[in-house]
Amino acid sequence: MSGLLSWMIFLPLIGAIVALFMPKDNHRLIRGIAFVATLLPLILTVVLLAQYDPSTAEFQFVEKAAWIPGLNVNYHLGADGIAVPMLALTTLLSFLAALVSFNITKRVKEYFAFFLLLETGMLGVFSSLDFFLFYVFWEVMLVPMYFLIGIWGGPRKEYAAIKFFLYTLFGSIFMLVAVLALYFTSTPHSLSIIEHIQRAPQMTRGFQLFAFVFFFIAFAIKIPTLPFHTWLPDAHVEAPTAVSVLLAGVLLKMGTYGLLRVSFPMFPEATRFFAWPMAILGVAGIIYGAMVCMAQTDLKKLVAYSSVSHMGYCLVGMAAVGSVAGISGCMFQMVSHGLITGALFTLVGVIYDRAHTREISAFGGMWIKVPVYSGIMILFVLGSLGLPGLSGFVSEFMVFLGAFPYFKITVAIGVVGVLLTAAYFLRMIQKMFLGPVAGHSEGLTEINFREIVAITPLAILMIAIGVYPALLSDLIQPTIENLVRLIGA
Amino acid sequence: MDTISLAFYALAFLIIAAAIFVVTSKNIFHSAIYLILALFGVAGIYVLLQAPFLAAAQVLIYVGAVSMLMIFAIMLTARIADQTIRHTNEQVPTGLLVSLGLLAVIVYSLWQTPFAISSDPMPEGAGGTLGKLLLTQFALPFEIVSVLLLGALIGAVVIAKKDSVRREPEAPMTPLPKSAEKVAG
Amino acid sequence: MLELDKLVKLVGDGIEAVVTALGLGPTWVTLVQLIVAALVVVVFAALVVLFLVWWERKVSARFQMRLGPMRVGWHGTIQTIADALKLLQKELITPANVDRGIYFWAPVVTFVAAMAVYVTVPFGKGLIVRDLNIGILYILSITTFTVIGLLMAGWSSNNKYALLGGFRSAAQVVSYEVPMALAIVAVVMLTQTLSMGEIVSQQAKFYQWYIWRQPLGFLIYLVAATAECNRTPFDLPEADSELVAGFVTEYSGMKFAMFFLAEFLNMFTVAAIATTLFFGGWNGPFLPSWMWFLIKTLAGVFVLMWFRWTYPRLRVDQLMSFAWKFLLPLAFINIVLTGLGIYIFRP
Amino acid sequence: MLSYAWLIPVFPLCSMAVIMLLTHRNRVLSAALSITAVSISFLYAWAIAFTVWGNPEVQRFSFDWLNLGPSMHIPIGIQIDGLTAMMLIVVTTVALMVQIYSLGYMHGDPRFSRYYAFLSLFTMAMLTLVLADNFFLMFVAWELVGLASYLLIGFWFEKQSASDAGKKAFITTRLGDLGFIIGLLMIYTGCGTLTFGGVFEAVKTGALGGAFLTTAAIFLFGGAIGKSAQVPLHVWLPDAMEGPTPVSALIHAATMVVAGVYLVARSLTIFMGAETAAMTVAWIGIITSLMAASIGLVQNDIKRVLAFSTVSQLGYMIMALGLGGFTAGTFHLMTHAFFKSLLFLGAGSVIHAVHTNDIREMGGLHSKMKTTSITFLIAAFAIAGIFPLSGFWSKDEIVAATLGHPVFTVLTLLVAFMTAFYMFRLYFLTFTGTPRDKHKFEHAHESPKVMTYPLIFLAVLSVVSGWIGLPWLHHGFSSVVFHEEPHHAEFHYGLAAISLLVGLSGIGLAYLMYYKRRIDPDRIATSMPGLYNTLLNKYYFDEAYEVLVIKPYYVMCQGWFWFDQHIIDGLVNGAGAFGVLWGRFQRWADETFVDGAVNGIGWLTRGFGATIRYLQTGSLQNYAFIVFAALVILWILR
Amino acid sequence: MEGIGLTHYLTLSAVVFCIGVFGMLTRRNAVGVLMSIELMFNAVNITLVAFARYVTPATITGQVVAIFTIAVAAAEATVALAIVLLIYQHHRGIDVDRINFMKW
Repeated sequence: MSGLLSWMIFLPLIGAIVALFMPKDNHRLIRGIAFVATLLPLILTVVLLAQYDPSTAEFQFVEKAAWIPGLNVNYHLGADGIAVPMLALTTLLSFLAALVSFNITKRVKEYFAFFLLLETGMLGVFSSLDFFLFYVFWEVMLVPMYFLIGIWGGPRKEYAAIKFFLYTLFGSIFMLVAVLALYFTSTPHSLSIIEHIQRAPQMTRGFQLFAFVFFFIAFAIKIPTLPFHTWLPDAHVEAPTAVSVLLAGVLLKMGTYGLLRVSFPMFPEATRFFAWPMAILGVAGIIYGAMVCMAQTDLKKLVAYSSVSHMGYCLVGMAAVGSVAGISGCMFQMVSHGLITGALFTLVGVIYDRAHTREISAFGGMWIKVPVYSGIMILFVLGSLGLPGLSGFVSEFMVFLGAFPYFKITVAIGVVGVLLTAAYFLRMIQKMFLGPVAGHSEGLTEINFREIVAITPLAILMIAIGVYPALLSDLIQPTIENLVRLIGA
Repeated sequence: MDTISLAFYALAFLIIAAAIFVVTSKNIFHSAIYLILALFGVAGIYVLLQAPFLAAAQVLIYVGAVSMLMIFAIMLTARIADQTIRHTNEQVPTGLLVSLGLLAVIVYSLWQTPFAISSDPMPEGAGGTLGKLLLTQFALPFEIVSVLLLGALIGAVVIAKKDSVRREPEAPMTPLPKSAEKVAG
Repeated sequence: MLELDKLVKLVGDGIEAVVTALGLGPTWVTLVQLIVAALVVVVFAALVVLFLVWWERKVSARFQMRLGPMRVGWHGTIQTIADALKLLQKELITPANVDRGIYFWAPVVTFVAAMAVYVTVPFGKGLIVRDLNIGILYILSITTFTVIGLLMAGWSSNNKYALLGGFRSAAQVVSYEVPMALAIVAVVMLTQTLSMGEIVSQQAKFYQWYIWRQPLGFLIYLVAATAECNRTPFDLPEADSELVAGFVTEYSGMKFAMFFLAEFLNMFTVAAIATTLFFGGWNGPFLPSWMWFLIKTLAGVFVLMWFRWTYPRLRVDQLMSFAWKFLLPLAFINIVLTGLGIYIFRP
Repeated sequence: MLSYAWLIPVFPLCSMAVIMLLTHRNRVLSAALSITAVSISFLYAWAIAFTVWGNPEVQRFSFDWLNLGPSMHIPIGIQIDGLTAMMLIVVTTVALMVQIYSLGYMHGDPRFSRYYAFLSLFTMAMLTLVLADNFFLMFVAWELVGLASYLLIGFWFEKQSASDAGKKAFITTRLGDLGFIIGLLMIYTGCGTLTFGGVFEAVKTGALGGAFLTTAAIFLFGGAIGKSAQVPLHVWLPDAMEGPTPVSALIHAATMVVAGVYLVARSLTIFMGAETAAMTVAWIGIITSLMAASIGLVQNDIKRVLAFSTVSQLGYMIMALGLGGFTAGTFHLMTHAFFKSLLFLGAGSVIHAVHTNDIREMGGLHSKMKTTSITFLIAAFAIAGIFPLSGFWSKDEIVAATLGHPVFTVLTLLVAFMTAFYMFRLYFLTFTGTPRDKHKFEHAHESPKVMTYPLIFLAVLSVVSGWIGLPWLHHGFSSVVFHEEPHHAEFHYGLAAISLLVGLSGIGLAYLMYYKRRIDPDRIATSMPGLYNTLLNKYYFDEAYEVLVIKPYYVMCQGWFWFDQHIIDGLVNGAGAFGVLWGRFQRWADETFVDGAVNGIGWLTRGFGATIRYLQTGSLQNYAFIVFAALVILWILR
Repeated sequence: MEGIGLTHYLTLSAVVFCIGVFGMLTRRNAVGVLMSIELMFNAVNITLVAFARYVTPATITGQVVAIFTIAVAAAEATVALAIVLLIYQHHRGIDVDRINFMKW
């Protein structure tokens, strides 16, 4: 099937347009359209995975067509071992988030239109091989996100939406500058990511450092790394459940994806130079995030800050620039965090729907009242705190194993994060699920079938990757090895 | 004096007299009736000028439609009390002066100008030539006028439609200064 | 038998001879001929109206299973003359506070307008006062004066019923004039001429009648014309149950008679135009042409009377929306269809 | 046969999965499943044990789990040698007994099925732990047993103390696990593999050595400190007694807590290669042992006494291992598993009968529950090291291991004395004398048979399990479970006699104080209030942690959150606010200067307009008049 | 006396036009003003038709333009009267003197 990636990217957009033409009060119809428009890319993802040849680091499913010939801008798509897992994660989470969104009743039509547009943007970012296209999709994603938070969000939604938007835009500007710099320093002027990677050895050290820093700021805000993270708790807390899922599950990965796709292969020298600072940032993020989590009283905020902590692992893994294990660990963490945090946000949404509060102290003894929900929640919390047998452990272990030979003390400090993570999550579990029944737990109803359906695939994948990580590592290994070779540490 | 001259002078007298009454009559309804008379006279002039089609159109449009609209407007806006108010403004003397001056200017110019009188025969038939011209040489203006009429139609409906108007009258217009009121009285 | 056209020619020639003998030019000949013709037409019109009034009463009576006037003359034939004499004898009342000049002129305008139409109506072969080359257009424009008369009457009477009647009449006539004119335009598209005489001569044979090519046009014309002459079901301007007698409320005597005359003349005019445009005018076998004309026209008048006793009166808003929202589009469609037909069957 | 040994943990895993997903509503079926599964494992373990007995060769079976090239190549698999076989027997035996016992003990609990699921989970993880052929898989299982422990300690999570204890256990052991992880990372960094064989090979060849190895070993030992409740991370174990008593018997006495011991034993090669690390291990072991035993002297909670006893005995084992006494440590591990689980199950039986943990409310129970009392007494004799019970033989090995380190010898004997004392104090206070709480005594009754039969079975094991360690026994314990090569310790009659004497004297003292009441324990307690309170409050460890670690950590977290909200986010918002302010300033400047200029022109124009505006009458007629007048005038002026 | 010529018609037109101008300048009633303007239109039409008759009799362009003028005048009258009605509804009067909201 030719144009597989294009179909994946634009099917949701078509769905959005179709949805816009539907009568706005027919919620069932619009939900049906959203269901189909997210299910089809998911099915295509299965085809993609089936057709993907994991034995090579080459870009596959490449589509290339001249777009703006005057600027040498091409419509250039392709997927490799880094992109394929992300695409799969995106389509899966989008589909599940659409299911989760079925309880939205406010302005349903616009909601799903924005939602589908967002999916298009995300898929586009993960498969663009041209900076222009990449940037366009990067920004396309922002707008629906802004509205999704700003319209369907919580009490401080406007603040959160604007903060998210401006902050990310602030980062994008740096990226734009760097992209322009790349464009004008290349002869002939090119925006092709592949071509820039090929000319990486010719770039001067100074230019590499400059471009790396600029890209890094853009991506670091998205990840988010330590000093740039404050938009995340706000956005997460205010966003509606499904949007939080996508925000945590997919959008955060764009930062790390961008680093792996753009910064690392394109500026190897700078990458080597900045490896240690990245590791420091990552470890600081791990510890800091975990400690701030400990002080949270809002469940959703806790999960949000835990993302800061968990994305720190990604950064540490990436900092091990010469280690296949480290970068693979980063990839694993991206996927694993997407699955786990997506599920956690869904679960937070489940109780928020029922109790209309997320205060940890408002609950107690939920395991007695809602055992199935509690069981699922505890399973994912365990996944998040890195219990062996679940995907989180594999990624953390890979990250540590990969990074330890390079930054021994730093990583050793980072390992403490495992303990701190356990501390805040267990504290949360104890307060909410254990002990006598208290507060809002009293009237809770059990998680319903639709929500279980939305969670189950995540649980299965989490366990599958945790038990047999080769499922994923086989996909990414050649690409990562190639990446390591390009960095040449 | 031949019949044409007779007819012309009769019509000219009719038109001018009616026109003067139009502008000076105190009763606006009378003005309208005189206007109809004047327009009818103009139609007669058209006949004299061998434009019978135009004459019929003149009657049909001016008498049948425009005057009717005028009368309607008068009936819809006139109040008995209005008849006591002075029907002209304070520009009468100056206006007269200017009008006469204008007349003098125009007439002087007319008599000074040598016109290229042609003795070609007028085309036969009532409106055939006119119709052909309208649909060939003047097709574009013709269509534009059609659009104009449509626009005027819609515009008039929109403007005059009751719903577009607030029912309660606005604050009355700034009253005239006392002195002006006296003059008016 | 009764070759009226020859008589007319004879009279015309006689006048020419007399005037020329008096030493006057051809202009005067024409003038005198016209004056005589006008007089003849006026007399004819008066006779027609006398007949029509009687006929209307008889027809109405028959529709209502009555006998109608029976006493004066055979079957009341001269009842109308008696009524007319009564009217002429009546005092001319001029109510106070009327706008005298206009009050006076209103019936005159109406009557004159109604009469002026007959200048170009072809009563029979050669029986036409002046076959104007703008004939039908002339008739259309002159009939508008009728409305002016009505408005003048309504305004000057200083009576709200009269005013309202005038209003309604004007609105109605202006509105229905548009579809009527368009229906006539469709015919004119076929005839390629405005002259009444030529239109009639184009319909020499039965199958050449324009009714066959303009059935829709005829229907539109019939409806619009009925409204034009304020006949039921379009008699809102003088709806006695609503407005006393409409614009004629304040009139009496001779002035009232003039309105009355004008109304019946209009009815006759409408039928005459229909005859001319759609039914072949005076063309017909065996009988003299003027008789054919009268037969066809009176049949038309009978149809109008028939309407009167068949249809209830419309409400005023229905009246307007019927004209603008139904008849007018229909007339446009008719024109388009006619144009298409001309294009398709062009030689 | 051996190559399918990986099936051993699979059976409990299956039973757990089936119970969780399918049969959790049917308690009988759940229990039956779980017990069946563990029975199969039990039989399999014995079969393996006999196989290994005859052929003590190390067997390994493994496959690639994850292979990312040299930076991460992790095969996982199983390894079967004497130690593993011994552990398999211990784990499956105790697990089976406990599961049977639980039928009675947990009877009527609303979450009965879940209990069995958790037990199966634990069994699976523990079996995996002992079967693992590499540190990685061991760590995985290590964490899983931690999870099971967490879930089971907090099984009655409605009780605040139970859920607190679970959390404490998990976090405290995880703290130790950090050491484990770092140790693993160091080892992998050092030699590029995590399989036992590979690592030990590297140590032996010297590829891994020196300070690096020492550090790695100490970090590795961190895991053992946490799991095996050594000082200073022992605080979780007494609290873990909040769990159901059978769980305490299985997890916190016999199996999981000895995982640390097993770890040290398994990686003894590493410790032997790092002298300092080994001495650290030994010291921590003896200190733990001494401290826990001294605390045990004064505790009044029957389970806590046993818990501290466990800690103390674990310290014993650790110390023995630290001193190179591989046989001693592992042998004691085995015998201890049997008699300590027996003690716990006996205690559980008592608690089941009187519904209290406090020995001050017991007394004279012997008359009511003879089986329990007698089996408990057997276990007490065993732990006190009385000939010929199992404890005698293993303790003797430990004492023998300390030879050459006189300090350790003395302390070891001291601990032995204290152990005997507090065990019999416990026994006398519980089962003899007069009932101190009549009401509870009245209601006390012997436990059902499903509970007493396991007691009897374990009592038998407590007696006989030591006999395989008879030094003159060919193919005895030490010839199967050994480090490097089988060793046959000479039996020290002298030492044996001394330790027996010490044990007996401890029993005697307890007899005098708590049976005969010749010496009043309260008087001793009041005469040394400082010491007594220190011991009663467990040397104030919990309080110290509370004050020194937990509170400051909380405060620090709050501080960081404040920092996050106000400083970092403050900077962000400040940037935003600055933008707004700058915008306002610009607006002001714009309005004042730019607009000012524009407005100035405007004012000028307006002033001009104001003067001539009177021409603007608003009357169209005036305008028209002007137009025509102008026309005329212009024409005239032309 | 010679026959009636172009100049006669033009003079008539001028007179009517000036009467219209006078009316336009002096009538206070808005409808009156409109009527005066109609007079002016007609005066112009007379001119056009007269020129058509005497100057370009073969092409009668003047008549065509006159037709346009009539049509435009009709449109103008329609809109103007609509405005008058609107003003009347707003101000209860159509006195041009008082319709001076375009005043300074």
